[in-house]
Amino acid sequence: ARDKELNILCWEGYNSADVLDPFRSAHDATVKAESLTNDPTMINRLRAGETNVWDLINVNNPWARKVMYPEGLIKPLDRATFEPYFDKMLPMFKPPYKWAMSDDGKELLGMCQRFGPYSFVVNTKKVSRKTAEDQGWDLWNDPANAGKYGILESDDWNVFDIFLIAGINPFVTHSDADFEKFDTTAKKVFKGAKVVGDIATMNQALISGEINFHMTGGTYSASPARFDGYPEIRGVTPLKSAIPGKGGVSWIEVTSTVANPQLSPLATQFLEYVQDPKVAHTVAFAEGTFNPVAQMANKKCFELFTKEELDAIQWDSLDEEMERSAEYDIVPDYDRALDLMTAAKREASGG
Amino acid sequence: MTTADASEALPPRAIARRRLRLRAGPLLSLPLLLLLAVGFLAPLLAVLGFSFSEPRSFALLAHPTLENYETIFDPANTVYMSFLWSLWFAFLSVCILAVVSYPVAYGLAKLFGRWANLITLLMVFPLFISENVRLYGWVLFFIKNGVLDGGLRSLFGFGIGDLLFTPGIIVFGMVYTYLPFMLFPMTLGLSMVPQEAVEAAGDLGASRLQIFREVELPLSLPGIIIGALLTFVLSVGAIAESKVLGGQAVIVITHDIEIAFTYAQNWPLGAALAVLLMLVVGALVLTVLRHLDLDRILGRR
Amino acid sequence: MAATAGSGRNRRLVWIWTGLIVVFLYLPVVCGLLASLNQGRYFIFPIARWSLRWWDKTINSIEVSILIQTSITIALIVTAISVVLAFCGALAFARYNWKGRTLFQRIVLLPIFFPQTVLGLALLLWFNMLGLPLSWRTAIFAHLVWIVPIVTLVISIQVYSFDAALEEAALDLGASRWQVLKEVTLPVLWPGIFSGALFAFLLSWGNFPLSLYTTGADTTVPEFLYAKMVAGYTPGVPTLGTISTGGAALIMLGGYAIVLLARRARSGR
Amino acid sequence: MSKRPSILELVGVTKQFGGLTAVDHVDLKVREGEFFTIVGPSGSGKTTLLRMLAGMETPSSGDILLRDKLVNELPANRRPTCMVFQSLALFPHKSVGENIEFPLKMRGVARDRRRARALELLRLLRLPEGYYGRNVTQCSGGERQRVALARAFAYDPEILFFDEPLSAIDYKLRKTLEKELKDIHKESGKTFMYITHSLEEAMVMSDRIGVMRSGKLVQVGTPEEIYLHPRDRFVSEFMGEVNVIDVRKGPNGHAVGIELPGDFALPGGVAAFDTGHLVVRPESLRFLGSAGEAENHLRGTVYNEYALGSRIQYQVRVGEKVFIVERLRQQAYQGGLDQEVLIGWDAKDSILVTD
Amino acid sequence: MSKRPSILELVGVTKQFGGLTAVDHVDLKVREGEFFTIVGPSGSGKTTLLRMLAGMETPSSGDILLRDKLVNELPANRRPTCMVFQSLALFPHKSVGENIEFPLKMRGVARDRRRARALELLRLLRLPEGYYGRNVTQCSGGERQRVALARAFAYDPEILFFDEPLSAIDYKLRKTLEKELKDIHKESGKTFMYITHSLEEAMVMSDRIGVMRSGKLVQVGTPEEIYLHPRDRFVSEFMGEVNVIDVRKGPNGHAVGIELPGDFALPGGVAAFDTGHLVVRPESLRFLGSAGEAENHLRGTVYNEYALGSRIQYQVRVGEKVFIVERLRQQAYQGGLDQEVLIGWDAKDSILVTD
Ligand SMILES: Nc1ncnc2c1ncn2[C@@H]1O[C@H](COP(=O)(O)OP(=O)(O)OP(=O)(O)O)[C@@H](O)[C@H]1O
Ligand SMILES: Nc1ncnc2c1ncn2[C@@H]1O[C@H](COP(=O)(O)OP(=O)(O)OP(=O)(O)O)[C@@H](O)[C@H]1O
Ligand SMILES: NCCCCNCCCN
Ligand SMILES: [Mg+2]
Ligand SMILES: [Mg+2]
Repeated sequence: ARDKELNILCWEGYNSADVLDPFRSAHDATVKAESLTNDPTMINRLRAGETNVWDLINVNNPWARKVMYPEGLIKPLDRATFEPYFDKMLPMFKPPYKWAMSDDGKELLGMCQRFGPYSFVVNTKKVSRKTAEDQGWDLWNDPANAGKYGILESDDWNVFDIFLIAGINPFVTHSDADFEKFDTTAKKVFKGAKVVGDIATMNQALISGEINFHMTGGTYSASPARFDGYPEIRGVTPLKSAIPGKGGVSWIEVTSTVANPQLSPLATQFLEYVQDPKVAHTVAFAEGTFNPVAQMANKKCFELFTKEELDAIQWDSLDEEMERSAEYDIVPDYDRALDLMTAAKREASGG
Repeated sequence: MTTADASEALPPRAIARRRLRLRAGPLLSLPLLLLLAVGFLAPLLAVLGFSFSEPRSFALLAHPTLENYETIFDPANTVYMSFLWSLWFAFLSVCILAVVSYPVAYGLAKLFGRWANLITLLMVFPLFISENVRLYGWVLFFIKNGVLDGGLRSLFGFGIGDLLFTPGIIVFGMVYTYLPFMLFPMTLGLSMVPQEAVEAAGDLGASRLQIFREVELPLSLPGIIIGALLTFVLSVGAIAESKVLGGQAVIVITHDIEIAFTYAQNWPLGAALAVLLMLVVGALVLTVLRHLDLDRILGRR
Repeated sequence: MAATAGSGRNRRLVWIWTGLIVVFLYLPVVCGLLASLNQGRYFIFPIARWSLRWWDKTINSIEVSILIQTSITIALIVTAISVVLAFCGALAFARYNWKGRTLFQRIVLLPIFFPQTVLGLALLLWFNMLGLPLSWRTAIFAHLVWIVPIVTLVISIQVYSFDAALEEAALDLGASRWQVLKEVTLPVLWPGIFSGALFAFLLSWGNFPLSLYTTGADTTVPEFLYAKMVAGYTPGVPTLGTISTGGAALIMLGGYAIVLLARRARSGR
Repeated sequence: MSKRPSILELVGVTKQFGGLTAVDHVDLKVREGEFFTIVGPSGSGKTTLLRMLAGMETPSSGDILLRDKLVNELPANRRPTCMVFQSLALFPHKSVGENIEFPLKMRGVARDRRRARALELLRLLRLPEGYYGRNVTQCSGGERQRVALARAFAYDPEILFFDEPLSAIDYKLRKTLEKELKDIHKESGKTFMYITHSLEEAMVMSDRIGVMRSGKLVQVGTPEEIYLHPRDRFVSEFMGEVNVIDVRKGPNGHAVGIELPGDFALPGGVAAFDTGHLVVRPESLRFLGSAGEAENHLRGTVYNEYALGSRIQYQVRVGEKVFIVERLRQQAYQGGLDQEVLIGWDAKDSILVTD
Repeated sequence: MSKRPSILELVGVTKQFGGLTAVDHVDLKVREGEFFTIVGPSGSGKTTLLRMLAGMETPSSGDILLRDKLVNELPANRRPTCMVFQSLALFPHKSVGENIEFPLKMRGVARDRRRARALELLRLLRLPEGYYGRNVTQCSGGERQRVALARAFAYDPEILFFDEPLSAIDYKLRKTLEKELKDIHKESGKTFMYITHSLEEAMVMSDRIGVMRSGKLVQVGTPEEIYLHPRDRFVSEFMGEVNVIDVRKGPNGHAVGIELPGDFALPGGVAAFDTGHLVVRPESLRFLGSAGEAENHLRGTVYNEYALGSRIQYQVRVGEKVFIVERLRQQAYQGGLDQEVLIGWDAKDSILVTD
């Protein structure tokens, strides 16, 4: 009954007309896509019973493997059909790719496409790339910078970043002393923030000069500004941080089929559709944000990127930045940290 | 229908008529009441139920608990600040709105004559764009190198200081968004002031100010109260102003509720916060409405 | 007025103040329009390069046409149902004297006085409890909860000025109940019903907080705009915003013109 | 008034609203072709009575018979009666013609025939044919009045009810319309039942008048009967300005004033009484040269004088009471104000009522 | 009426609203302590005139002098005048006491003294002291009327204006209030200016009456003067029911009917005229046994008869015209309806007007 409809719950990108319209025409299908801006919210909706609404869910790397599959919210993919695509991706996605597989390594849980580093963004006219990379998270510990930076509101990502500013590795279990440090750091960081807001607000503020840099962000958030003619806006991955051997954090999106009792046959077709070099390029440059995609390993795909586009996604430093980044993961004591952070934000109120 | 057997003695037409006349009011109210029972009361009860469920659970009342409320009332929890900010903003907005709207309402009710309709219409249009988009328009206006700053810069060579991302701009945004909700009830209230009472007061020696204080203000009070109530409640429930214009300089209570329902993955806590907000708003609304004669306010033309 | 000195000046001040308020209400709308005509994605004023590309893109997008379709479908159905429910409700509200009327009036007002965000969330929880799949249908229901009371109020104002003797007279002159409704009650209350319908349409069309939680996989224009704003802002946002304001304005002005023409036609006979 | 058969009969008709008895055991026969007027103070139940007769209200008890057929439960749209409301209740969204044709349209009469009849009625009611298409809101008060009548006639009822149809209209126009209504009644031969507050209106138009008080029909009779023989003080006071002297039974068939000193000769045919009210109409009082010039007299001072067109009214203070004396202009009092005078009347010109 | 000095003087007072001249060059002197009434049809400018005098409207041209001081521009709150509106304009949110005290409060009078004065005024206007704290919405029409008066008196104006203050009140209460108002005028000695639609009201209360028509003050005089010597047809018709015969100049000082055949003797002192209207009041007409019994006569049929309490009115059809004849009950016409009669009048009882 659902072979002419497809519902996608995703991050900004897949819901753009450029990606969906050709698929709609080709399959004469009703495709609905809703974009949200954080992973837990999407997953909550499945938990709340919307598994009978959605066919595909697109979230960041740890959730499929660590949460959704164990909770029975998603279904595995047919390995024979989909694993071959991983072979054609950039080397880091070599199958069996960890984040696409179940914990026991038996099931393929999703397909990968977009990825990128996501630490902070500076206006290099105000703070040079070198200073930013060297000073790293300490930029926020310098009292002279109070009032000159923004915070991109980005739920759990703000939590990692505050841990990093506090000099603590986010992805381990924390002691009370860690939390004390986290708490004072969160208060300081929010007190000194000029603005907390979304990507458009951050870029607008960077461009107009309200702020010099902002916490949380990377290719994903800086690329539209860069592409719009502001190359001085740049995502930066610090040289070092409290995470051993890494300076920042990166993300990889995984798209999975929902455990929908009446899953649309179009779901898997869509997953294949976006592997097409042209479509992959469109996904990378969907209106809104611009990102590298795993399919760039394919020459046919790569050739579709213009120089401006490559500049926008900081292709020049992508490899080294990914190298320096720890992969996004779920913070074990996230709830406690989030509560502290929310309280800190509130305390900074009235700024 | 159920009494058909008992009334067999009367001609059926007469029965139908009598029933219709006796029950026209309750009968006609039924569909609406049904809608509100299913669409308003029941969801509120659902929220109430969730507020007593285990934190971070997604099942309703599997293990009833007061834990969510305990968390909120824990002295270490600072969520009370969000409540206070919201109430304070709402209070400020209402006061500013009352002052800002009064002259316009006065004009609409008493001065503009046949222009009043057109002006009202003009003021209604912007209401129909979702408020986020309109508020973003203000960001474009106030931001550095935006319409105001950039405009001044190009004309006079100097710009303006920081306006965005402050508590003040949040109140500004609320005043902007909710202006019509104060204005229209207030206009209704002012048009209830008989012109003759105003003239009589002047004739009896009252100065302009005395006329305002002794006659216009008290007689238009019902409309002003409705406007104040409406804008207060809307401002308490507002979220976009603090997010879009305020740059989250302040966290308001609805933002806390939203956080709980979204990335904090804690519906029961969010529900408990929502219940507390409902209590504040509901108590206020019911108390005030009890003292208003709606027939008089709405019926007066 | 004339009772006090300087009234001419006061009158002028009121006009000026009102003018400023109108400008105030439109200023952000104009800023949005400017942004939609900006070649670049980010806004720097004065605008260096103007362009219609965002308009072009928006108008030619299937996505946008689906959004508009969804929004219009919801708004039209909400309007139709609202008017019927609110018409009955308004009669109970203002026309008949019955025991529970005062209570009824307060109950009707409650949803209007309620933060919509909370109401939207509450409805989401409720639909989930009922196991109802979310879609534009559930959104219609959610809109109705908030809009029917408002439309009831709008129509009530007309009903208050309705002379009940008209119905009695019609009945007395041999009309059946149905004829009374068709020949007298409906036509006399028509202006109120019409403005109620207009309100219903526009309030549904512009609604965000209720749609956000209740549309499921369907997306309305305001939801789309919001999603675009928080991630992936392009001047397409103010473009679509401007288009939807323009549409609302056209509907309102059209409605206003129809009312005026109808009135003129009737009195000019 | 000839004794024509009764078209409408009320037997013990009563209407209660909750605890309130708005109409209280009313018995009445209305004759075919009669112009019957109901008067009474505000809230006395006039409207409620008419609404029951028209079928807009059902009696709580008692029977309403229309040509001997019980119609208590018959709905308004199936009775051969029609009401003209105080507000006229013209349909504001319909033209004059559409208003008049309304009852015909309800009955399914074809457009052409409706139109013909409407034009006929316009002529009957002396409205120009051009009014056919005009909006009722553009008509003057008097014109609207006539449209309402035409509409009622189009229904062709056997009985027409009027609930204060003229009270909202100004004095001059009202005078004209009263007379027109009377003419129409005469010409159409229909039965009219009419409510009014105004004594003069009732006197001018009615064959018979019924006076209501607190839901009861306290007196029914021709205008003459009610004017000359009011049943009680209430009725007498209701029928125009009167002077009332509280009296108790005195010696040799006379009455003795209670608040006023004096001993008054009574009209003939007075039944036994202990205390009562002696009612003297202003026009029955006259100024006396000496006490002997009238059977009864009082001494007072002229306190005020008002010219009322052809008549002149005087206020004469007798003790604490003020009496009203009305004279024709030609018979005006010649003395000054604040001067002592004798006023008097003949016993036959007074009425003794005991209630 | 003694010639007291004038308190208010209007010289060429004119008010224009856009193109419309609502009040047109009115000249008038109102005397100290006078009861001056303005009558005139709806829209003739009565209210506008009063509003200019009270200071709620400014004249477009002309001067208003108050005790010889120009006050054209003086705002209402600084004039020693006060208006009682048709709607009374009581403050619904204030108690009876607060309403009465309002002007004193505005003037900063202390609470105790205000209260004392309010109670005094309640007594003066025969309202119980207990009404002090009562809400005005709980008062009856008559009581509200008195509260409005008390409030105006509290202001202690030199001139009181009334804009149809009684027209919303029912007939009986109105009669009572008319007389009370007249008494209060007498006792207070203040100057009253009063607007009414009602001839009878004007006749009962006024020292002088001014008749307005289309913004102009067409005649000013005592009630007697205006009743007996109307300046034109308009005024005559306005002052009660009249019979009007259109005539043109005939031979030997007589007039010849235009629509009616006949030759009529005219009253003395008639100036030269070509055509005019002969006005005969209903009470001046009488039934004749033979044509010789009156100087003028007409032949017609009695068409209708109405008893109006003490008087009886007859409609007599003469040709196409209907004449009204009014007789006292004692002088009633004895014949039947639809019978031919002679009616007539003496020349001195008629008025010839040329406008
Ligand atoms: N529907 C009703 N419900 C309750 N009481 C009513 C109703 N209709 C009339 N009454 C009451 O019945 C009484 C008689 O009312 P009715 O309208 O018949 O008086 P009326 O003689 O017509 O008065 P008026 O001259 O003021 O029109 C009044 O006390 C009135 O308040
Ligand atoms: N504020 C105004 N603007 C325009 N025209 C006005 C205004 N006030 C009065 N008029 C017009 O001036 C004329 C005189 O009006 P006014 O109210 O003085 O008449 P009136 O004699 O008091 O009539 P009524 O007896 O009906 O009260 C009318 O034609 C009226 O329409
Ligand atoms: N607000 C979300 C921050 C996380 C950044 N990741 C964006 C990648 C899209 N999946
Ligand atoms: Mg009545
Ligand atoms: Mg007037």
